[in-house]
Amino acid sequence: MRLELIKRGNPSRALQFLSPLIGLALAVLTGAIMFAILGKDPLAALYVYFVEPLTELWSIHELLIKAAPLILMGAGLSVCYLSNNWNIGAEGQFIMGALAGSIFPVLFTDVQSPFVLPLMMVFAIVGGALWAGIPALLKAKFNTNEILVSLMLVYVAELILDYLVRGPWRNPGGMNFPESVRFHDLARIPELMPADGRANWGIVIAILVAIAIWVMLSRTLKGFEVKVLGTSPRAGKFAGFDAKKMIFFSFLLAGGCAGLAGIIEVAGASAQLRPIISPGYGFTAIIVAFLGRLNPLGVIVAGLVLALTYLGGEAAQISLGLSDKVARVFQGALLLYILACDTLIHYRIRFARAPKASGSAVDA
Amino acid sequence: MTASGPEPLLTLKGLTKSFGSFKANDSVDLEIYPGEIHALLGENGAGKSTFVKMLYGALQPDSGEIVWRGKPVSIPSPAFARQLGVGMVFQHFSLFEALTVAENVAVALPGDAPIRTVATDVEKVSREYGLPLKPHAYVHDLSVGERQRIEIVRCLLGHPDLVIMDEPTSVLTPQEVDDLFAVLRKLRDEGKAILYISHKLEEVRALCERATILRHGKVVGTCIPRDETAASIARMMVGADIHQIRPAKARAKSTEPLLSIASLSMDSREVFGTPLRDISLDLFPGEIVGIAGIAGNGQSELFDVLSGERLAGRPEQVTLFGQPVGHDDISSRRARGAVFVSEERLGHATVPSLSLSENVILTRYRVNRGLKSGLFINRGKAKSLLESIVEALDVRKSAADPAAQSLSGGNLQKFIIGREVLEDPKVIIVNQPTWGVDAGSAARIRQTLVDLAEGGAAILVISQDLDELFEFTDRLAAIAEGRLSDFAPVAQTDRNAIGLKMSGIFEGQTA
Amino acid sequence: MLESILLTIATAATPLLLAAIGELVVERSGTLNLGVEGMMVMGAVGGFVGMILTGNPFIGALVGVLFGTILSLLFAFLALTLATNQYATGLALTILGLGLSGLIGEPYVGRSAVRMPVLDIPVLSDIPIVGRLLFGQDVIFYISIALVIGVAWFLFRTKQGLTLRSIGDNPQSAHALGIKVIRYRYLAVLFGGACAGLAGAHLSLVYTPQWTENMSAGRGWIALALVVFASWRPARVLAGAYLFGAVSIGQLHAQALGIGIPSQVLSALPYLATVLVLVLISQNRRLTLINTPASLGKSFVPDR
Amino acid sequence: QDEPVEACFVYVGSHTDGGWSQAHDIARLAVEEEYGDAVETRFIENVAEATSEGAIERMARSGCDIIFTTSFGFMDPTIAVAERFPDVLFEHATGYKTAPNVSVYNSRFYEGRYIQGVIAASMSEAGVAGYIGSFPIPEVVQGINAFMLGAQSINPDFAVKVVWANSWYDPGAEADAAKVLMDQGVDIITQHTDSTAPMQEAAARGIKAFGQASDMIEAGPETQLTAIVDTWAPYYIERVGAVIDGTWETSDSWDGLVDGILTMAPYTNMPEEVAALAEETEEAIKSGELVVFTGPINKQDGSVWLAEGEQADDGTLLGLNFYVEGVDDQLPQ
Ligand SMILES: Nc1ncnc2c1ncn2[C@@H]1O[C@H](COP(=O)(O)OP(=O)(O)OP(=O)(O)O)[C@@H](O)[C@H]1O
Ligand SMILES: Nc1ncnc2c1ncn2[C@@H]1O[C@H](COP(=O)(O)OP(=O)(O)OP(=O)(O)O)[C@@H](O)[C@H]1O
Ligand SMILES: [Mg+2]
Ligand SMILES: [Mg+2]
Repeated sequence: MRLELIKRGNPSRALQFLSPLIGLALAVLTGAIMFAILGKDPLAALYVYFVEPLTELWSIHELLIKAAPLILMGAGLSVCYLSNNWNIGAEGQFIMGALAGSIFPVLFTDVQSPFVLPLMMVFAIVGGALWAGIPALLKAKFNTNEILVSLMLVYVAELILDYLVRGPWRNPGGMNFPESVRFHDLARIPELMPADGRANWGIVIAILVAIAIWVMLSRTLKGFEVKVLGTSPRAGKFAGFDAKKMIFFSFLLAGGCAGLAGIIEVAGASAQLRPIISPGYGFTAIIVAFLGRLNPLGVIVAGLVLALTYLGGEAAQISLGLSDKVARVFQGALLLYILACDTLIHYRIRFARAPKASGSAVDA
Repeated sequence: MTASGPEPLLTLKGLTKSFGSFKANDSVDLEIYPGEIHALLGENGAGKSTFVKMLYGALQPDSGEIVWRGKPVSIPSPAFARQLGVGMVFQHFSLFEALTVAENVAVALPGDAPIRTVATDVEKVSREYGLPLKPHAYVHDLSVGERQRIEIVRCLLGHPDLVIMDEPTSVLTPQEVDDLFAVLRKLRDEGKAILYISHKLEEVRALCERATILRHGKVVGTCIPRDETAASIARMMVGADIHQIRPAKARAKSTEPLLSIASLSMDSREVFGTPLRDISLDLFPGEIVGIAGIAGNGQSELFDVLSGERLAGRPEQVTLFGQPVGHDDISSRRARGAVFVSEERLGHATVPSLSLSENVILTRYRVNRGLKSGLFINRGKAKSLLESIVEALDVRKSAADPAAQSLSGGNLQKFIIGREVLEDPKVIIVNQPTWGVDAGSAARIRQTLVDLAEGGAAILVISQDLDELFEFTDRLAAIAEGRLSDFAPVAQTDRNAIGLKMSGIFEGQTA
Repeated sequence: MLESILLTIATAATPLLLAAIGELVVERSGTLNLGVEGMMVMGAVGGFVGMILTGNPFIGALVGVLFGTILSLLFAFLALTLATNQYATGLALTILGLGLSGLIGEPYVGRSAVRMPVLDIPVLSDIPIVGRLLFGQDVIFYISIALVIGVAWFLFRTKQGLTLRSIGDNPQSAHALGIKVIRYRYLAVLFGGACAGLAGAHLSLVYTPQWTENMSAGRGWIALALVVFASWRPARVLAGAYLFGAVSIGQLHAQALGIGIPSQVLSALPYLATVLVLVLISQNRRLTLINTPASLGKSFVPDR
Repeated sequence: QDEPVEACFVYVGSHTDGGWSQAHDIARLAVEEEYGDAVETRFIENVAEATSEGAIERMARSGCDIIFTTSFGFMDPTIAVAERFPDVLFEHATGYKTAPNVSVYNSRFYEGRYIQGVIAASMSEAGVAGYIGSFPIPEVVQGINAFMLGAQSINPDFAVKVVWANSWYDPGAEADAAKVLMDQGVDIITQHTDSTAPMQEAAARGIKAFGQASDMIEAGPETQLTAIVDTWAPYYIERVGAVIDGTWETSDSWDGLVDGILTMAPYTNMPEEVAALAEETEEAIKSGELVVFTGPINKQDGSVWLAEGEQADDGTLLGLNFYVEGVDDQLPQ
């Protein structure tokens, strides 16, 4: 017996919607098994993981805070992956965006005006985009592997951040501890409903950006170009689309989104720069992009789901003493299931017996 | 037929193979005797390749029986087929570009003889059969003819009793075909059986003792080719008479070319491609100009530079309607009124996974005003354009707006032609217009082109199919190793002359 | 001193070399497994846990190999049998491996292990400078060198190696000739997993005999870069791994000399060097095009 | 009180990391031991500093009476959450911001470093020690300076080479750093990072080393000279006790050897007279006879920092960002 794939003439529409749901269901099932192995009641653990964080308003605010960067970066990365540009360095672009955006509140503390925040955002977008522009430039000009370059630049960005907050950007009044000054109020993203929780306008920006990218992908010629160049670069060239420009377009867009996410994170929830500003959002965003089927509307939902796994991880630690690693195993398993389920969209699966030889070969 | 005495080498009974719901072979029966060259004929998609792949173990039959030397066998893999004594030369070469000739052969041989031994064997066999090969050359540096020799030598080194050849001559010059036939006759005289697939009926008549004809996966007849005419065989294949192209009436004449290139030389963009050398060409309104050539002699490079997928060194090297366009990209050349039909249908002319209406947008967004408003695309308009294309060229499809990859080859080509000619182009560049397309659709496509020429369009047809070129072009040249021969009016040349030029011998040429 | 510097570099280079030589075979088959980091870290935890449970570092190393192989089997099933996108599958494998290893290793954090003993060949290991480098190291070091030679021999001197290269070049042709493309690719992927697992075991049994979360620390990615750097040739992987080891140890020497360059700048050097080398290598297009397995990263579904 | 007091702990690393977080967890267990049913403890580990505010808030909401946030990076999040939960008490380790319901506590690790310096200079033949730093923050700079001063009290020409691992806990990087230092000729290793890797490397080459955060004698039975052992238990027991009694008040404590918040592991693997010298030094520090940062001390560039008899104030020490004379390294400014 073995598995055989049989290509479908037309991709299955139903499965296009079902596949992420099946993947999610399988991952939850795996989670339950894992809880049982770890000696916890699976149902109780699933409740703590996936329901409890949603039962309180403040916790939903926390969910939105975590979802915002995931959605922003996931939507940007979708454009990269759709166009077959493998940017896995969103984490670095997030950091560089946060750094560029923090120039004003950190270095020019006395510039206090309502224009600071928009300026910070513009700087962050540019900072993230420029950082993403490096792998794009090297890929376009020298055909250098963008996966490796974008990843190496994550480490470099982390070190730049580390250097700045321990050195030149250290808070002068902070006893030489590694953190910047706290951002003044005009340099912070306002909270949505301060009475209920900490969520800020970042989530709104994230959703609007995701919708804008969705419109771009599904309605405009540019979006069409993204899809064409991603699936069939030769056909794209035949259509008059420029694959090199697309490398830049997708990388800069994703980098800009990541940069924006970076400044939303530091000017929102944390209000200052620290040596580490992201718990790996840039990598989780890769899962978000795929879970959302590289569709920005799907990414919004996927971002919320992945944010939930972070919160569930915290809740499960506090109330069940479950290890925080469980959340990461769950995330990895989820992505693998999603990919496996995607196969069903394009192929039917058949179990077949391997053919056997009969008749003698050496006969002549 | 053959001598009554000998046992058949191979008997096939009721061989059936489906792909999904589509029956590619439907209960096919066939007998092959030692020492005969047996032709397997049929339209494109009739199921010939599917059939022989089952004999070679590359595909598994759904039902039916294979009897080899009187014993029923099942052939699970090509390795087993080779042990049995079945060798095959593939229609689409199964070679490895990054490996040497000897390595390409060694990989298919049983056991693990050292490369040096294999290289000696290759040299020996290639000398024996007059198929010269350098064992240590890399395949990517070789011409198509040389590549085929590798396939043949590889097949022969397995000492097969049955040699299957799937369309071996479609890529060879007439001279190379003669050499191949000598080899095949020699093999036959050694007592080997040959199952020979070809669309070139004159060749079949010259070479084969018997023929079996497939249509829609079924055997529809057998014949002795020498006793038939090409037309009568064709009728058996198609099941009807092929409709003749209505020749063009009086065409517009003009002295101003719509498209021209002037002494253009250019390196290939591909590492293993062919550089173009000193190519000049003028295309006048109302005429159909043909360029013959074996694949890989610079056709795709020429197409690219004409279409603007590759830009020329200087703008004036390519002119369109009198304007220098050498530095204009493909979409601005389209906007000026030229269209391009590339050889590769899936993945070049269309995006396989996108719907047909999206594939309309692919090449028309700059030309058809309705398809685009501002940044946005108009999918409704694309769908209505699709409908008119479907109607104009009788494109058959499974759904209202299916993915391009789900169409059959011929229907996809009709869609592509329909898409390009929708807005009455004035310059048309076509590469392999009817490659792999059945006779009926091919006739329809050629007719469409003839009608456009009549309306004053200038048409350039690049093709490997000499029959096609002689059927409907006005002037003809050949391309060989990136050089273009002089053009000759079709009436004043013949296959032999063009064949010579295809092999790079431009005798008496002035350029 | 020169001798011990060379030894330090050799220790830093060995896990990179192992993971890279395994991935080289995988990529030669036309498969791109970006999950090296995940397999490596699983190998590290497997090696350590195996050692703690049995008290024997050699059994530990075998467990590490097993862990890496199991994870690569998961990749093979998805990317080869189910023809999933190889890029995304490899990334998922890395994420899963990092999480799973953390979970498995949790009870073992901070415990010290028995370091794998060195094989001290008497007399020879006393040769100045290169003596201990060549004749006084742990078993895994010798395995890594043997693997480079073995892989080079396999790829360019054996029929199976030729077959593997042909698959990487053109799986369609290989399939038409009756080569079991998927089976070969499975074996290549499993070999890559085993090598990555052994590389991980080296980290937790030789490099620093203990277990910490994420202890592969990006080495899996460096290994992937080394394969590109080596343009898919085994001997160049060896050179690349030792070069990289030299850069990463060299930056620490620069720090210890107190030259006053911020440590972050020095720490970034290995990554910047990687980018630079990738650029220089990819500039030579003919070289890369000829050596790059043409089907790298593309899914292959045989028709039957 | 009927309800047990809930004492909660937020760790930046794993509770079994063998270093910083584990030292806190050992103290947590000591609290449980001490008060039995009167307390209940819970912890959350591997909390990223970047997103710690949510985790701390979740703790605060889950019914904790007192929360120990045990990493410097939790400082501002702790303050922010404390503002929203005035009824919950917070204890933040190594920071400097307090509030009515937030105390800070820290340990004068540098006192132990001084003793290490004394031992190192007495033991080293090369006259050079290797120092593996985590990050150039004041706490680590204090340690390097104290080590230097201790060494200079024995051998005025003693030298220290510093390599930064850029991590608190990265065995690979720490091991590499140790090897490189030994390759450059140091014959004593000390570390301000938390893994046992440097100890293992020193053991492998047969030189001596100092442990950090906990007693690392297991990793180097013939290698460890002594270790600075973080001993949070007395402080935690006292503070939780205060919550039980209802006497908790905000405080800002920076305790030293004398308070038992750090202890020295047994002085092993050294000649008796060196051990005796170390004991003597320890006693002198405890008795207040010896204050580590007492002049005359020059800065690295030779300029005077503390004049004869002058003592550094805690404010300067908490923000220390320069070396004393003799350290062979440059601090990023
Ligand atoms: N793997 C496959 N899956 C689905 N359909 C297939 C597959 N292979 C072949 N077919 C279909 O089976 C039919 C027979 O194909 P086959 O290649 O045998 O035709 P052929 O007679 O060799 O045609 P040609 O003259 O063009 O070579 C075609 O319609 C083809 O599209
Ligand atoms: N690889 C494939 N996978 C699935 N279906 C296929 C494949 N190839 C062909 N088909 C299906 O088989 C049918 C026949 O296709 P094919 O291209 O062989 O037609 P054909 O008989 O050659 O017709 P035409 O002469 O127009 O090329 C098509 O409807 C197509 O949907
Ligand atoms: Mg067809
Ligand atoms: Mg065929």
